[in-house]
Amino acid sequence: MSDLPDATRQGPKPTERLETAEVVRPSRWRAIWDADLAWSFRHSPVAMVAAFVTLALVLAAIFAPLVATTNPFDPSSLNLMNGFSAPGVPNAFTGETFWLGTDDQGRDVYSTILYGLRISLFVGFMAVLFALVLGVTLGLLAGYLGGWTETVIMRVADVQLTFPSILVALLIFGIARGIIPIEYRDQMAIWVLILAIGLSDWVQFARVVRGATLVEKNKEYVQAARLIGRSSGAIMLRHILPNVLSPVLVIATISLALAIIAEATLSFLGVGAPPTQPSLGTLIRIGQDFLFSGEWWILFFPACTLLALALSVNLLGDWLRDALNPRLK
Amino acid sequence: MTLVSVKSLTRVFDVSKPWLNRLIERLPKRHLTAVSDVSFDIPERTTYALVGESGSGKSTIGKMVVGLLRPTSGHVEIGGVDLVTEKDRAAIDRVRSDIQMIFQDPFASLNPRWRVRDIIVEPVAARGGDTTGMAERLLEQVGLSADDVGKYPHQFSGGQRQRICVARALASEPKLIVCDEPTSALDVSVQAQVLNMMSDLKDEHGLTYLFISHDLTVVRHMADTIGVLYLGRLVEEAPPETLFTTPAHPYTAMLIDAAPRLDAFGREVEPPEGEIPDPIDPPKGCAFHPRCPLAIDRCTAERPALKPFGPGRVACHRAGEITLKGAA
Amino acid sequence: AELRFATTADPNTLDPHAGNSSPVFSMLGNVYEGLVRRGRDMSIEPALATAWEPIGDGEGWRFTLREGVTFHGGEAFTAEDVLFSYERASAPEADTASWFAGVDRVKVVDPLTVEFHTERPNPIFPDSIANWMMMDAGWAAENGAERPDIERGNFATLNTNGTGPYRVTERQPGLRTVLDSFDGWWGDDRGNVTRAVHTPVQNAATAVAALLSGELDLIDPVPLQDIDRLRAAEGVDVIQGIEARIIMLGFPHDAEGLLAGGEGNPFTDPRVRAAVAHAIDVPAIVQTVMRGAAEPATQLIGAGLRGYSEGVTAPAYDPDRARALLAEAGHPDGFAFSLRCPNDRYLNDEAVCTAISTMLSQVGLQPVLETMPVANYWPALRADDHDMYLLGWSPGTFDAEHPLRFLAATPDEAQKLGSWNFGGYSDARVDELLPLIQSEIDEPARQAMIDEVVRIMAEDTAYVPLYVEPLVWGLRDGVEVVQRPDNFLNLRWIRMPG
Amino acid sequence: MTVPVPVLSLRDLTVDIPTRHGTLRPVDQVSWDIARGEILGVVGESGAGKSMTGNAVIGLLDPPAHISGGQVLLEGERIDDLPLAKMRRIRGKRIGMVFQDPLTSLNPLLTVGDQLTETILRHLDVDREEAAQRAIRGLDEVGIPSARNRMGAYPHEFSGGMRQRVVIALALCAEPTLLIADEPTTALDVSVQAQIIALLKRLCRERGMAAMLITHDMGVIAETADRVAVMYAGRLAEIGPVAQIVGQPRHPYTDGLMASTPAASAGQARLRQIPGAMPRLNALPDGCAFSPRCPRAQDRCRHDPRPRVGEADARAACWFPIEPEEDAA
Amino acid sequence: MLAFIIRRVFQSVIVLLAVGLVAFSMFRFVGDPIENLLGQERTVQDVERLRETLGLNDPFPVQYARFLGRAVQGDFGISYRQSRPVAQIIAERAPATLELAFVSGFLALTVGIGLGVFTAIRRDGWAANVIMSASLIGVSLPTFLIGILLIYVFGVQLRWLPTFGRGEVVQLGWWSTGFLTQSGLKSLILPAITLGLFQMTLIMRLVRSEMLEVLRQDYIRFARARGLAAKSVNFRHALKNTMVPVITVTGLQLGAIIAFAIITETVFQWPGVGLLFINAVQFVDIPVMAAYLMLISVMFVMINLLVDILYVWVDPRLRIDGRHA
Ligand SMILES: Nc1ncnc2c1ncn2[C@@H]1O[C@H](COP(=O)(O)OP(=O)(O)OP(=O)(O)O)[C@@H](O)[C@H]1O
Ligand SMILES: Nc1ncnc2c1ncn2[C@@H]1O[C@H](COP(=O)(O)OP(=O)(O)OP(=O)(O)O)[C@@H](O)[C@H]1O
Ligand SMILES: [Mg+2]
Ligand SMILES: [Mg+2]
Repeated sequence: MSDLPDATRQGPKPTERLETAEVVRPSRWRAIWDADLAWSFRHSPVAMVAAFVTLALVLAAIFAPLVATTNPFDPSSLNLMNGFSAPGVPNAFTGETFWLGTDDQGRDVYSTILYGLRISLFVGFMAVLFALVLGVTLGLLAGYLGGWTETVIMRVADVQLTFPSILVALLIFGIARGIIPIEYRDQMAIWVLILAIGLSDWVQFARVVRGATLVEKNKEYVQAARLIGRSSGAIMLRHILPNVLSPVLVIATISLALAIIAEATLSFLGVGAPPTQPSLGTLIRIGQDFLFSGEWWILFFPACTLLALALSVNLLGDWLRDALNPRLK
Repeated sequence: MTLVSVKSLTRVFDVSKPWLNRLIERLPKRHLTAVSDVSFDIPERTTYALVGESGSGKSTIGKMVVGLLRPTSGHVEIGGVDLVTEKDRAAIDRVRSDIQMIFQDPFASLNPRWRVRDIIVEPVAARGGDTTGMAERLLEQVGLSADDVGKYPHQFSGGQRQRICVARALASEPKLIVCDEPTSALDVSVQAQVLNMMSDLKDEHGLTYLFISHDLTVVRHMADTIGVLYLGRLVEEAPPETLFTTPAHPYTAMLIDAAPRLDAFGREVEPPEGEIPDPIDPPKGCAFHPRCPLAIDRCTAERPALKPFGPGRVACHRAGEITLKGAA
Repeated sequence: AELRFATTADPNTLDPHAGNSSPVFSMLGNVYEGLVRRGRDMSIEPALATAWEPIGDGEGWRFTLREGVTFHGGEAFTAEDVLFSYERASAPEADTASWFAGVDRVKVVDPLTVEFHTERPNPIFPDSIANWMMMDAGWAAENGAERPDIERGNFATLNTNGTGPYRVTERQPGLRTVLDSFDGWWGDDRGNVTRAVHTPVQNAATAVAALLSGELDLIDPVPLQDIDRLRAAEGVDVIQGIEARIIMLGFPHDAEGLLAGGEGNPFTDPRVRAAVAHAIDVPAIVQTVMRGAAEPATQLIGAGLRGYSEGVTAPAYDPDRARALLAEAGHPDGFAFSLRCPNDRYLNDEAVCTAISTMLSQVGLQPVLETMPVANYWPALRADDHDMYLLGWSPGTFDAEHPLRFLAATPDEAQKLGSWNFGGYSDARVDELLPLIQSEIDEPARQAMIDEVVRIMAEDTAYVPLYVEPLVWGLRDGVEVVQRPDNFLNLRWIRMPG
Repeated sequence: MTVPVPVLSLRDLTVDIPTRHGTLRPVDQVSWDIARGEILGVVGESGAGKSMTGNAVIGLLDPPAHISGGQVLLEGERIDDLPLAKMRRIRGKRIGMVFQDPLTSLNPLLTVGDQLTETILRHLDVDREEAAQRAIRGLDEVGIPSARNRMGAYPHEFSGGMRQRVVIALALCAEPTLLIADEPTTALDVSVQAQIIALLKRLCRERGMAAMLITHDMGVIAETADRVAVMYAGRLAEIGPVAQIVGQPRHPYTDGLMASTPAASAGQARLRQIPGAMPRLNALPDGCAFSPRCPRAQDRCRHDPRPRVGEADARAACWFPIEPEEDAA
Repeated sequence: MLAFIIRRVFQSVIVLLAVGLVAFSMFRFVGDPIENLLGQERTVQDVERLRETLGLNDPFPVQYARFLGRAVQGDFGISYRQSRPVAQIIAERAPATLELAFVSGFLALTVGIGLGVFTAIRRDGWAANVIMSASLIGVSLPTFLIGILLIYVFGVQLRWLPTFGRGEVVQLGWWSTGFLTQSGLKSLILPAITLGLFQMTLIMRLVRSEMLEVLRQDYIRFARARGLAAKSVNFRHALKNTMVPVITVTGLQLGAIIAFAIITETVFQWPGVGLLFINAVQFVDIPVMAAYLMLISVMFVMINLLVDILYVWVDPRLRIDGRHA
């Protein structure tokens, strides 16, 4: 529906107003980056806290081997008898004490969260990256080329939207299980997860990019490039792409939060990360079984981490959306 | 010598509804004739101006001349080469680099993510030419500082941006520059700067301009020959002085009358009647007849051809019978 | 009084011959009855037959039927119904046909006497038909349900007409089943439940919440981890028992190579299998993962069942010995293999496998754990797409012969032997002893043979028996129940407070 | 001699926009009167503060812009400090406003009749029936053919010129005494522009309405206005009767402005141009804002605050105004 | 308008066919239904015989064609698990899901739009800021966690509301409704909140940003300049224009509610089609799964169609020629 307003608004031409815009907002794009974005960041305590939390979590994930007290993915370091130790209370059998307690396998919850965070973030980032590349490419093609290319891409997007991501994931998992040899399945599980989440996420990138491309491609700088004889590919890549990226950035941030949640939901439903390498979602799934039994920490700490992560990423996305929106000044 | 030769140029847009709608609602196909049978020549080193109100087909002609849009019929020949029919790649390439265009909106015509240097040299760089020092030189030519090459478009005012557009247009050393309302987004004082600069460059580089504008005063200042468009048709063509003092077509006269004038305080003239008709379904005969004070029966039936008249050409059955109302 | 109870699974049919699974029998055991039934202690006791005896020297069994029994529909129960039910339950379309594999023919001697003639002596025949339920021949004919229809279903899929103490008065598959007491029941050993409403609640945690909030009176199962909490909670209680199901690990005995690649199949070496057995700390699993609610197992059936071999002990947890055995077998650095596990079949199955995987890693092996829903699991095992795998087995006859037939015998499709012996374990002596065990009527002699098989399998480490699954029900305070190892819920033994 | 109370008087009206780079002053001590039946043309380049002034009068400044000094008097009554509810009663009722773009000024989802009757009902004490009648009369008056039938039409069913007529009908339907028209014809074609200008002139004359006509088009001003105010960088540069401003500008800026219109220099090879561009508000030079571009500028201009307009007979805010004889020379 | 609808219907049919194909092919990978149909003591022959009678040995296109052919007639086959016609099972379960979806959708729409409008009008007020922050928590919490949390607090700790199921239902013809009994209504509260919360926050945020956008438009400015009352400007002028873009997204969201019901129904054991589907997945009940997916797509497509029509109805610009993007 995006071309509707344009079609109806076509009419007498713009005038000096544009000049005003220039004077009002001396900075359009680059300066938004250089000054406005930074300024708005400095003046948004929420954004700063969110960025801090996100950064802290990302760093913790990256340097998990350094900050974690144990490596929960290394089976040789585990002792089943440590299972269900409460936070800060010495284990009845082994006498070991764990800050955040242990889970049913005797894994230190603190370390497991760090490693789980790694998987959640990795899956989230890669899934969004995948969706982004796919969606942006298809959106660009659909918007720029139009015609049947656009029809096909956008109808496929419609079909895609009809399927809830969980079903897409189930489908991909099924297929993957059918074609991937067993020895690779454990490593592949993560990639399958990425594929599944990415595939259910590309549509919004495609839609937004298509809309923006439709606007950009009629701008005169594109015509100027065509006039020179630039190929469609070069125009899409060099001219249009950089100009449709800022909404993509916003969506990507928000998608990241959604992807992390989607990963958690899938792992919660049992089709996600392998149990020997639990992600935050797997931890919550495990922890949920112990909610009523008093081992609250197995659910509570991973859930808090997930919430903190999703929330701060969402906050960042929200702030970015406002900060990048020139009309919201 | 004629650089640009436009022959019976026509462009029809299909604005029909989707076939299913037509089928069910029993609608015919609808065509919008944006440009109809327009012919004119532009001699080298002259400025040919197209004026006309919104929707009269000025930009469409401009785009066809530079090759951004294919004509439905008719030809555009540039230096004897028709970009549409020419087979020789080298000739096409040569002609392409001979043509450049400047657009109306100085904000939309520069890629906001590119540095000025890259913008300016793109026409050459895209062809793999050597561009060292080129941007700096061109910037100085259009009256900006060579230090500006590293900046982004948003760091410039509208007038400066239009200068950058001109610099870009000059990069490939073109013969023809099509200017589609290059100053209508600018303030008068800045407009004067840009127009002056364009005149200077024309002399310096031996350029030919196809100058598109809806502003009669600007056209009068810039053009060597003016073509007046109405609903996609060329209704009159004449040198500025003739056109403004003795317009031959009633539409031209109406335009000149309607344009506000600095020297006419409290001028009370009857404003022109009516508005531009729907281009999809233009009036029969002379398209201007419903608004024309001189219309006779013949005008409703027969479309007048563009015939030589005085120093120019005019398409009117009653050519020359008009007088300007507010003429001083 | 009304009992509201929930189990994870809903019986997929109400046709007693169309489904061979515990949810079906548990539910229908209250509605239909067989010739014999199991008492509170799992012993066989008279039901619709008052007495039975072997015919001649193991030629078959003769049953004397109970007089004055009527179906819920009002028809009298006769020998013709027994014959009809035999034909129905042993038909190829039925899911229960295997119970009657050895039966030649069934003869109605008189309205109250029926004879079952078997090919070979079958000492445990009465045990094996405890879940065989009698259906009214007339009713079935009238409603076009003469044969069970697993695929499409028929009248008997949703409707019942048994002789039992309860009638099904409402049936919404997957949602709700209501049982009302049948006043015309012949027996008198019954509690005070006049109406029972069953709801399948898939998520055990939801069921726990509902029990805690007073919406349910009884739930089965209680997740192991919630036992303590329910015990401590006001107004609810937990009863806990041991199920007949043994959880074990299986090996790829007959595989050429392993899924995970590498040279050959190290599991053909008994030392490797023994190493696996020694590497697993079953007590620790029972203690933590199973929350102390399970019993370590020594063989393929649990203690107390018929044919249990005394004196067999499980290999002790001894990682050093496991490592030594591996080195001895030529695998000092271990090797990679796949460990398959269901994740929705047994209590805490995935957690158990995770723990096992950890323990195997600690002796230097490299297991690749893959867990999956049971719907994918069985096909994978059946297609030999496995190396090591987890299996639970509950002996339908509550006799040691049952797992031997299915898990120990060399697979033989024609004779229907070893059909769940996915690893293809094969031992000539075991194969030789199995038919003898099946037909031996003399208890001590039979036990001796069973002991020998159990010993062979233990020495071979054919399987690694891990533990016996626990049975845990959650109850509202004051509800009294009888919990049997077969995990059937007998409504007639329940007493509600007030 | 009793001077009739002007319909609108601005007394040192000043508007401030606090931004993070400091406070901008887009309107700086602007004062003028508009008498009954008088049309005051306000000209100036883009960003000169014309719209700001208009919006300040009607109280529609977008935050954070606000009136920071001076007064707005409507028929002698101060309105710049009225509470919002009272101001709403003045807008539309006593001050009508017309914006530049007729397409975007009309709500696309409501019929023209709806928008008219709604406004009439809001301000006049009439019933629905009467309001509809008045609406039709209003449409009639602005020259919409078969007004009665067009009441149920949506804005998109009108052409650009017709739409602007509707907008004018809307602005005038409650019979205000002051009309503020902010570039009412910039978006229109010349022929339609001429029609609209004629219409505005007629209505002002018939109703004795005062009007403030904002435009950047000298020609329009020359033909329409009785008096002209020239604004530059938020300040009033010059004000006076139209013939004097156009014919004998005294402020060098006005002079440059007039001279650079191509019409004025018809026949000349080069246009007269003012060098440079209007300064941004955040970089106003000291002294006279025009001094960096002014051919007559002297030291004083660059340091001393500019002289005020309206004092004595100083019509132009310039230390060295062009004297009439000079101009002739 | 008619042409527009015809085109949409045509596109919808193609979408449905594609969905059907994808859905159906997916079942080939989910597992083998036979395993759940037969008991522990089955034989290989039993398995083969059943495969044959169920037509599982036929080539895939044959199975799909057969499925489609029957589906067109409303016949989705017999559930493997329940041995009953799938259409009948779905008809029994649909009211539960539809009632839940309806209530959540209603909740999401009314509260979402209400709060969206509120936060847009009071853009800088503290209440609006609090709501906006809270809404972020809403989108950052996975649905399943919300459900678990609600059960824990309101069901187990406070014991105010039931934790699972629909409570008492009343049969009205073939429709079973929980609206008419107290326990039915009480049972509805937690699942409806769980299901609606996410969509509600989404709708709210969307409405807010669209409304802020609309409030910047010239016609709003012009409406203000005409002195219209704040109420009229905000609701008559701004809200209606806000709804135009909101309708599309909202349509998709309402479709998503039915899809997301899977998780909520699992957590609350709500006897609707979502729970049916999850059970069907576990038991590889192919006919049920296929029917469910088709049902979902049909609903999605219908909602979209409705949205498109509504869109045209709301926006007069589209009414005349029905051109759309
Ligand atoms: N791609 C297109 N599809 C359909 N109609 C078009 C297209 N491009 C232009 N038109 C129509 O062709 C006519 C001429 O358009 P053109 O842009 O050439 O006018 P113009 O004289 O440049 O007007 P303006 O002064 O507004 O720029 C208009 O009626 C326009 O609506
Ligand atoms: N929100 C804002 N923040 C900062 N500066 C602003 C803002 N809004 C307006 N301005 C500045 O106020 C000044 C006056 O703007 P105004 O719109 O009144 O100009 P104008 O004379 O109407 O120009 P135009 O002819 O383009 O309409 C401009 O210089 C502009 O840069
Ligand atoms: Mg144009
Ligand atoms: Mg303005």
